[in-house]
Amino acid sequence: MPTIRVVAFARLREVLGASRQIALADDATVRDLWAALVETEPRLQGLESGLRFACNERLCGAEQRLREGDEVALLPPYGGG
Amino acid sequence: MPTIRVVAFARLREVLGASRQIALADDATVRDLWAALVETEPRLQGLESGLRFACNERLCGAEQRLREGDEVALLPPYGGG
Amino acid sequence: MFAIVDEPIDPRALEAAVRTPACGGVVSFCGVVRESADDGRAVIGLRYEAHAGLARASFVEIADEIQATMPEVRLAIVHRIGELAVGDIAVVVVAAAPHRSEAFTAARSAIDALKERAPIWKEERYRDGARAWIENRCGEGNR
Amino acid sequence: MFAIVDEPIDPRALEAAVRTPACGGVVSFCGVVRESADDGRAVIGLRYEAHAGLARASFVEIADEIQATMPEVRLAIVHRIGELAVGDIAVVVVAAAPHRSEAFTAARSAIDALKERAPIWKEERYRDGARAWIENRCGEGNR
Repeated sequence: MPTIRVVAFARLREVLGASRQIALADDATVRDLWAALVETEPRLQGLESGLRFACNERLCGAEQRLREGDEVALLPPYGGG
Repeated sequence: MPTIRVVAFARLREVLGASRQIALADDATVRDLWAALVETEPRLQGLESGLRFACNERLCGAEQRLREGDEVALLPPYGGG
Repeated sequence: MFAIVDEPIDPRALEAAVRTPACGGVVSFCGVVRESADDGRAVIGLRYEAHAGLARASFVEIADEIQATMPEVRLAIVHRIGELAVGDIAVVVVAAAPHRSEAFTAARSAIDALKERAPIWKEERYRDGARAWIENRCGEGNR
Repeated sequence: MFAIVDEPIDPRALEAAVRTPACGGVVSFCGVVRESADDGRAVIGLRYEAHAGLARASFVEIADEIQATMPEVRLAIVHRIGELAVGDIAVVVVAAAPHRSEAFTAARSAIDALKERAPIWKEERYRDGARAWIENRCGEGNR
């Protein structure tokens, strides 16, 4: 059961806080992580559109497998500039 | 015989100086002024290409008629910026 | 020259950092907090958040891509985060090049790419007390 | 905001002069004296001359034309004359607008028009002691 650190931004931070730990099944992917978060926080449901992920400071796809100690960033649609 | 003030820039200023007076025939045009200047200063001969004129701080054509006290500016091709 | 900062940005310092004696044209873009939102609502300020590491990496990547086609261009990209008031500078892009055409093209490309690719978020705060997260519209290169 | 000056230009002062709280994008172009001529010769400096009255009038006209199509754009155009050294700023154009697209377009149009239409002359001075009057090539919008 790897423990993953989740960091969230903007709208998602308002729901999840800036950062939290979550324990996942072995071989869990980023998609599984998101599903687990939505289960805990139903308010995340509508916030999937345009969402991007990064693992350990690199953008990654939802199929990325996670390991103990990974840090996953949840990146809602950008608004910089 | 109107007296015209001529102001010159860049290459033309090197030949004519910054400013000079010239007396022309009644009804003389800017073209006549230029011809008179070339007659006095043959080094002007090659410097006609791209030349523009202004009379009393407004761009004008070579057919513009000149009157006593007019100031004609001789504007070689621009190089600003 | 590529940074996320939480203090006011000095565009002149960035210009000095990118310019060399070979540069004949320097184009600076400053994105500034304006008093009204796109829907016309009165704005009193913004708050920006960023994933600092990824955002900085995206700036470097954007500059690398631009320099791949215009090797003589030099770039600086800095975005401010935190609370900003109307009139504050949120982002500065500076492009310096031997000729003006490359400098204009590079500065424009860099800010367009930043809006699309930099993990930065903007919350608008309105005079009526409301606030909202504003997303950059995709492919909206002409705003 | 439209001037021929014989002292260093302060781009920040021009930006402050054109900006309003409605402006979200400010684009500044600085034309700078560079160390080498287009033919590669080493340049030690430039001397600019202008017909000050006509040049200033051309700046106003250029801005009027741009504002005819983009009424929200605000512009400043200032050119320096006299002796300039490598690295000195010769010309500054600032365009401020609600959105960046107009600001970029206006700044670029203004400097292109200035090169074509402003009665200003440039003498390059080379390291070998030679000097030459340099003409802007016509229609050369991409340098």
